[in-house]
Amino acid sequence: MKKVEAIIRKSKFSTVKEALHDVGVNFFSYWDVTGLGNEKEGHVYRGVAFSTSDIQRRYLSIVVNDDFEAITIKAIVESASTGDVGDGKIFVSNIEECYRIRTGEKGGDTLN
Amino acid sequence: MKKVEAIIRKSKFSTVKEALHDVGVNFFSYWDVTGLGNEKEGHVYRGVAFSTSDIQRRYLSIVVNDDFEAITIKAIVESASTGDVGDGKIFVSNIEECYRIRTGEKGGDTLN
Amino acid sequence: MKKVEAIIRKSKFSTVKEALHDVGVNFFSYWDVTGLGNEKEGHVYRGVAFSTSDIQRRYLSIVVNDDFEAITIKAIVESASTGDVGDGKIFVSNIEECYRIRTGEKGGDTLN
Amino acid sequence: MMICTALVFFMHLGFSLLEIGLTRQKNTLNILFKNIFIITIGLLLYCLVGFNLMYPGNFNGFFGFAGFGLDAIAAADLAYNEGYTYWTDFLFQGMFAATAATIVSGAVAERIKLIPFMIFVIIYVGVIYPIAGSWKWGGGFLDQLGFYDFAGSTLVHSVGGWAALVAVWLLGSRIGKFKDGKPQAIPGHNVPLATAGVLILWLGWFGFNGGSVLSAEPGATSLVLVTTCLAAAAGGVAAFLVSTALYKNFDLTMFLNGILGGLVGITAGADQMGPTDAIIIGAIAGIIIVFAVSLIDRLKLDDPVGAIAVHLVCGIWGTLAVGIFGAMAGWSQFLSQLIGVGAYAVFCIATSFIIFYVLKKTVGIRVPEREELEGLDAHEHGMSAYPDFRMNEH
Amino acid sequence: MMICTALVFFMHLGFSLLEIGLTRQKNTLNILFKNIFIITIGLLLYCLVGFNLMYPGNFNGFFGFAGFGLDAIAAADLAYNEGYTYWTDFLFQGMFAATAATIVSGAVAERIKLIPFMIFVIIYVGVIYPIAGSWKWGGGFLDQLGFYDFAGSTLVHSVGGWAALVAVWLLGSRIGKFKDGKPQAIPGHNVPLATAGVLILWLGWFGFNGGSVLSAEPGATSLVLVTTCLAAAAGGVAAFLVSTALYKNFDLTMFLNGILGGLVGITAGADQMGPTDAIIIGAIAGIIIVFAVSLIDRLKLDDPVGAIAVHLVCGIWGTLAVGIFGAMAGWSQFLSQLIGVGAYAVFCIATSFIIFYVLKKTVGIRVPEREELEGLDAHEHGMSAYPDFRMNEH
Amino acid sequence: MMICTALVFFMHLGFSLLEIGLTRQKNTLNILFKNIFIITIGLLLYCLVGFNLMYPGNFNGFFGFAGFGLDAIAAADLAYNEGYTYWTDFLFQGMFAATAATIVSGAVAERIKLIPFMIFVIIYVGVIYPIAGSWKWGGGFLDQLGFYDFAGSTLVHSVGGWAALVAVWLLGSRIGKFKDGKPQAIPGHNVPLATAGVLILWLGWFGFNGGSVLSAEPGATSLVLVTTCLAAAAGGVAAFLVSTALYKNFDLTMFLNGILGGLVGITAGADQMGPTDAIIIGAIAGIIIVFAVSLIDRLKLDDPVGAIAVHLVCGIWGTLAVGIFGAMAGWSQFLSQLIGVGAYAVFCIATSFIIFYVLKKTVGIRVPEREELEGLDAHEHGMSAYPDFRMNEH
Ligand SMILES: Nc1ncnc2c1ncn2[C@@H]1O[C@H](COP(=O)(O)OP(=O)(O)O)[C@@H](O)[C@H]1O
Ligand SMILES: Nc1ncnc2c1ncn2[C@@H]1O[C@H](COP(=O)(O)OP(=O)(O)O)[C@@H](O)[C@H]1O
Ligand SMILES: Nc1ncnc2c1ncn2[C@@H]1O[C@H](COP(=O)(O)OP(=O)(O)O)[C@@H](O)[C@H]1O
Repeated sequence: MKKVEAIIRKSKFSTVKEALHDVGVNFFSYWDVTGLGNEKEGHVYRGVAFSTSDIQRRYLSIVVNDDFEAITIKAIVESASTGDVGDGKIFVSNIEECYRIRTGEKGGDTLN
Repeated sequence: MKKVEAIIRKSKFSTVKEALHDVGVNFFSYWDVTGLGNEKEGHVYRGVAFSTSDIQRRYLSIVVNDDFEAITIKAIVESASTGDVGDGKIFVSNIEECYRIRTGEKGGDTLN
Repeated sequence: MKKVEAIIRKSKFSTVKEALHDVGVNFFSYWDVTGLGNEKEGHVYRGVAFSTSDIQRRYLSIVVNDDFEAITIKAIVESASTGDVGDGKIFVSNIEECYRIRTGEKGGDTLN
Repeated sequence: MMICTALVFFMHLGFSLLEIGLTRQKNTLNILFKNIFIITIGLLLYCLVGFNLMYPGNFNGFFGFAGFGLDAIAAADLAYNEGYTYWTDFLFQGMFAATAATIVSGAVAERIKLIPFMIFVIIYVGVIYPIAGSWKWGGGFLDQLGFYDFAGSTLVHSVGGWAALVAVWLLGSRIGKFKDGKPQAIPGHNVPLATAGVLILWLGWFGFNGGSVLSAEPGATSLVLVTTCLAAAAGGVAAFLVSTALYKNFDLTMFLNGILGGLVGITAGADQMGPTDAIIIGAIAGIIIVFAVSLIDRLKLDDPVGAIAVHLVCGIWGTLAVGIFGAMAGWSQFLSQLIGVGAYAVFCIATSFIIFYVLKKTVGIRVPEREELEGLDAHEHGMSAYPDFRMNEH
Repeated sequence: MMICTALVFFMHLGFSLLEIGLTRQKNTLNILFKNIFIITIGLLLYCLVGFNLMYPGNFNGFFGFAGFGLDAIAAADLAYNEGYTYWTDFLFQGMFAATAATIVSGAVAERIKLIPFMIFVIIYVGVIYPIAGSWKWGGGFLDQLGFYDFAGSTLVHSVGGWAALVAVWLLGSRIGKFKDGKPQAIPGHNVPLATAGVLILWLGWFGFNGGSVLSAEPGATSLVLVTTCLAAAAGGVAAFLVSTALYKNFDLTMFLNGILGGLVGITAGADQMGPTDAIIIGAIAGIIIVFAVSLIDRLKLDDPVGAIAVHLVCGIWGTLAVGIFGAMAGWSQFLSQLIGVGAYAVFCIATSFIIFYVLKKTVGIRVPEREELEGLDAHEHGMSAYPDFRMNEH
Repeated sequence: MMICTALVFFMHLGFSLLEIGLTRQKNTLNILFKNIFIITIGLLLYCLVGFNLMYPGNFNGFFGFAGFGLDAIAAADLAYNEGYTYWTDFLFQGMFAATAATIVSGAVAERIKLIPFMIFVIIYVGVIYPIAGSWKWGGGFLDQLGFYDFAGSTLVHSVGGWAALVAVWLLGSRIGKFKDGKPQAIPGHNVPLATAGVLILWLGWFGFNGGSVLSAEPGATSLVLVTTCLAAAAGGVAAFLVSTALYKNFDLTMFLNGILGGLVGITAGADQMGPTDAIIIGAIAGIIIVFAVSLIDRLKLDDPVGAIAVHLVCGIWGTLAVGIFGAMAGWSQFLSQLIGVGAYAVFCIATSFIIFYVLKKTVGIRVPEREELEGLDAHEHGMSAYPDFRMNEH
């Protein structure tokens, strides 16, 4: 099994969610993080101009069976990309085992 | 070392915490995430009925030495399960190295 | 590629950020977590004294190329340490692949 | 009177809290900015032109003006000698004036462009509202016709409500509000503040209705306060019972809207009703609210805070109720009320349509999609309302 | 008087903010819903039966009723000619009535079932409170006995406080409040709102005590305001000093409770005290609060907002203080006060015990465990008070 | 008057919300604690010594005292027979007194030690403010000189503002406010509460300026309310226009500060101005605010809530404006105003410097670095203002 972690723009979340749904990936967890990257945002507050690269992003953690890896990545890249700097990243790592808490069973079948 | 990541119901957190404590796992980090899964929640807001599968969950990240892996998983499964859909998942992955920031030392002894 | 995950004190964040910047690590994501560890905090609320080991921490997730691993860890350990219990931990794990969403390209070059 | 003015002023805080409470966190600053703009510019405009448009003295009954621009102020400067009523009156009415625009602000929240909205406010508060007001309170043709509106169910609430309806229709719904033609829930981000807003509004109504007695005669004023409070209570309880029966859950926002509906409903006839009448009027307003909110959804109109249901629908109900209940009840009065409602409908729909349509075709009235998704606060204000809090955005 | 009524009305916002501020985020909507229900139904009930139960005219001193149900209103309709006092009086008293139930609402927060609580409110506000009130303010037997309670230390605050005590005891403590017999801290989720609530309550007390002079005589009224404010200030400072000395930290919630304790304490004798007396009474109330809060914890009673300490304990203290300080001080007065306190204790404990006990044995008064853990908002209301915010639940 | 007192009291809520709204979440409890302390101790001190220092009766014009400590109260006890004005007056003035300290509280927020700040408050509110006040309102030398300050542009706002300036300077800036000499933005954590605070303050100004007429004469009072509201509106709009023009974004906090600037600016001459004057004075105050905020940043002074710009700079402007606009305008009056401003500057700077300097050298006035970084709430109060919310700390 693989863990696909994607860091995306918050405004792209519902598009990505639908794209994942369309390819059959309905199970994942997400939360909000702050990201440092190439993108900068300029602001003015009470006359002080400042630019920050600490931008709010959404972090998706999706554990999939190996044969879903490519499909999932493709769906995210296509739906989350705007072409502007700051679209985010995807990281893939290995998951050794997984369990469904409700039943206690383990293995790839528990992923949905 | 292994990283045991558990996604559980928020209402089960204190039970799980105690169960982990009982088996000697006192060191971990947790945060709240939103999970998409089989469980659905129905709501009505201003006359509009809607059902959502975006449910708040608690995410536990526990790094343990290899011999603690099974114990930890067993404690979580037993304490976090209600038998209803939505009890959550556990994912196990490999950790290559770990450090204690305070001292800079590394290795499995730094896990507590 | 490696994923370096560091759990640090919130009050040390800006120091760590600068230290990482100085060694050329400008790309990462962070969020806040609650940590259970050796450190305890004592409080009094409406006459009830209590001590909690649930302390707010900042979680940094930094994916770096292999040759940056040691540099990154060194920078964090040096900048995040106060010498008191509760300075936090660093965990290192393996990342198999990474993608830049904007362009769809993959590999270690996408990390910045 | 002066205290009533202060209370009416305080209603702006009530509106602001209600509106931000029932919308999403990412547009909070924008809504507050609009409302603060309305209060301040509203007062200045009312000083500059509004007051003399609304109370023109002798006029043809449709449109009159006692002097323009700064000259009006100069004129006023003389008139100030007439005594305190002039001053207090101006301020009290000036606080009312802005209210009509605030109603619109809530309905168009989360997607309207700031500058076009400001232009609308300037025209509507500066010109349209005072002209509309002069028809009745300025002694215009509707006043002569026998139309009655004690404290503004029509003159304030419907005038705002019609413009809100037109604006919502021209503007379109928020992204995500309708999916495959079915309305979706977009919950408000801070219900405690919305609740505080409603209680502050109720408090303000003590001044709004109490002050509209335009005398400190304690008998009349205290009767008005009693009818006002009973109608509010009845409206809330009715809305709570109906919405709980229909939807099988205890929806606090409906309860709150019911209270407001009761308040708006009693406003036209607060001094003409006994307590029993007030309770009936309020309760019917509360029931209307629940159905109106879901009707508006079904019409694919997107009104995040329920402004149209509360201010327009209950405003009409309250105006008509003057012909049905209380001291003035009677067929001919009902007809006068109907004519009044109709006259305001035509005038307000027409003028607000022209304003918004011209704005839409020229500068555009809707923010770009990305701005709407990421929030107006980030784009138009470059700030967040709650920068220290971690959000769950949707 | 009318302004005072408005201020007393505004106290409901103060109570609501205080109660949600000192409890957890997951039960916020539920608390607000209860309080909005109390205000609206309280007014309607008081109109329907309460007012005629409380001021029955000639009666035996224990229980009297000037007419039932809608007949009472019809009767009232006639009486309305008597002049403004009738109206204002009704509204002012009606606003008081609901307060007693709000006190209970805070103490039972985070675990009581909504519908049984509503039933309790209807009975307590509709029947029990007015009967209790008639004993003194309606000219009943305690009034003839010489018992004195200026603005309700006993008649409002203790009446609510006793019911709160009974309810808390029958209901049991929140899950997690006591661990191995030791009290645990469950911090409130929004201290700024709680602070705003206390300042709004203090403001409301200007109306509560000021209006209870029942005349606009400026000398007496202004004295009452001075004693009220000084007692509040002294209560706050005393509670702050004592709690800082005991617990070695600056606990804002104790400071706030101390202010409320001072206010409740002075309420019974606000018009009988000089400034020095007021400061002493307030300061003692502040000290009492700190010990009462920890005593209640030690008795394994779980009162999330400190309602029992503030309203019951300080209410009793304030009532007795009328016999110790100020113009009426004296042994016989102290005895009258003691009898009054006792009479209300017996009556309120008995009636509220019967109501809650019957509810407990029939429909049940406590929510299921899972509902309590996940929050009443999610289960009874299907919503969250702050859906855009990411939470740290416990 | 009594209502005005209630409104002035309510300003403390406005200040508290504004101050916490514009600072970071981690210091919220600390700010609230300070402000609650100021209100309560301020009242007690004013009762104990302040009132008799400020209105000493016959005195040399610089310093007089009608009796010390508890004796003063005993004296007062007698004087209370003089009639209601004594009481109301005391309370109204007592509410003012605390305001001066609240201004300082905002400016020093997020880094001052609690106990030294409390000591400062006791001395400043208890002794310095009343002495300063006696110079004008107590009939002292500045009053005889013809200096005019209607409701405290100088006597309240500048007195607080000078102390804020001195405190900010001695205290140094918050960690992270200046980086390589350039000011950084540290956004406030709850702009909705800050907005509510400003509207509550505006409401309070109805009482502050309205009550300062010190008579219920409706003509004068209503004129004062009109000038007050117009100045506020003009100040807000001016600040909004200027800041939008300069910084190309719609900064709500500048809009809010502009409103406050307008209010402070009109305070000195609210009863001397016509509406046109009021609008001009307010607008200039609004413009000043924008530049003052950025000037203070450039001077490396760190004033998180803009207290110095609002209260000191606009306070001076308002005082001088009495000599430029309105009924008293004239060169000699302008000179008197200038002398008044100067006298207060010298006295307040000197006294607050001495207090803060002594505190700095003895107990220290600044919290340790780690406490500042982790928040004063966690360290001094052992609590969090919003424990259920997940934070984004910076
Ligand atoms: N090496 C990394 N480790 C962890 N997160 C990263 C890393 N690089 C980028 N990110 C996340 O991805 C987001 C987008 O990256 P950015 O460099 O701005 O865009 P782009 O990939 O389009 O150049 C960042 O805000 C950060 O959250
Ligand atoms: N493949 C996955 N990757 C990441 N998180 C998952 C995955 N599957 C489930 N989850 C998390 O587990 C939670 C519970 O899953 P759900 O399918 O509702 O329950 P059950 O396991 O009882 O069928 C989800 O809300 C989600 O947060
Ligand atoms: N085994 C673990 N798994 C995950 N997080 C951990 C683990 N051990 C410690 N942590 C995190 O590190 C933080 C600091 O650890 P603590 O034991 O208090 O300090 P120290 O490392 O100085 O002894 C904890 O609050 C927790 O967030």
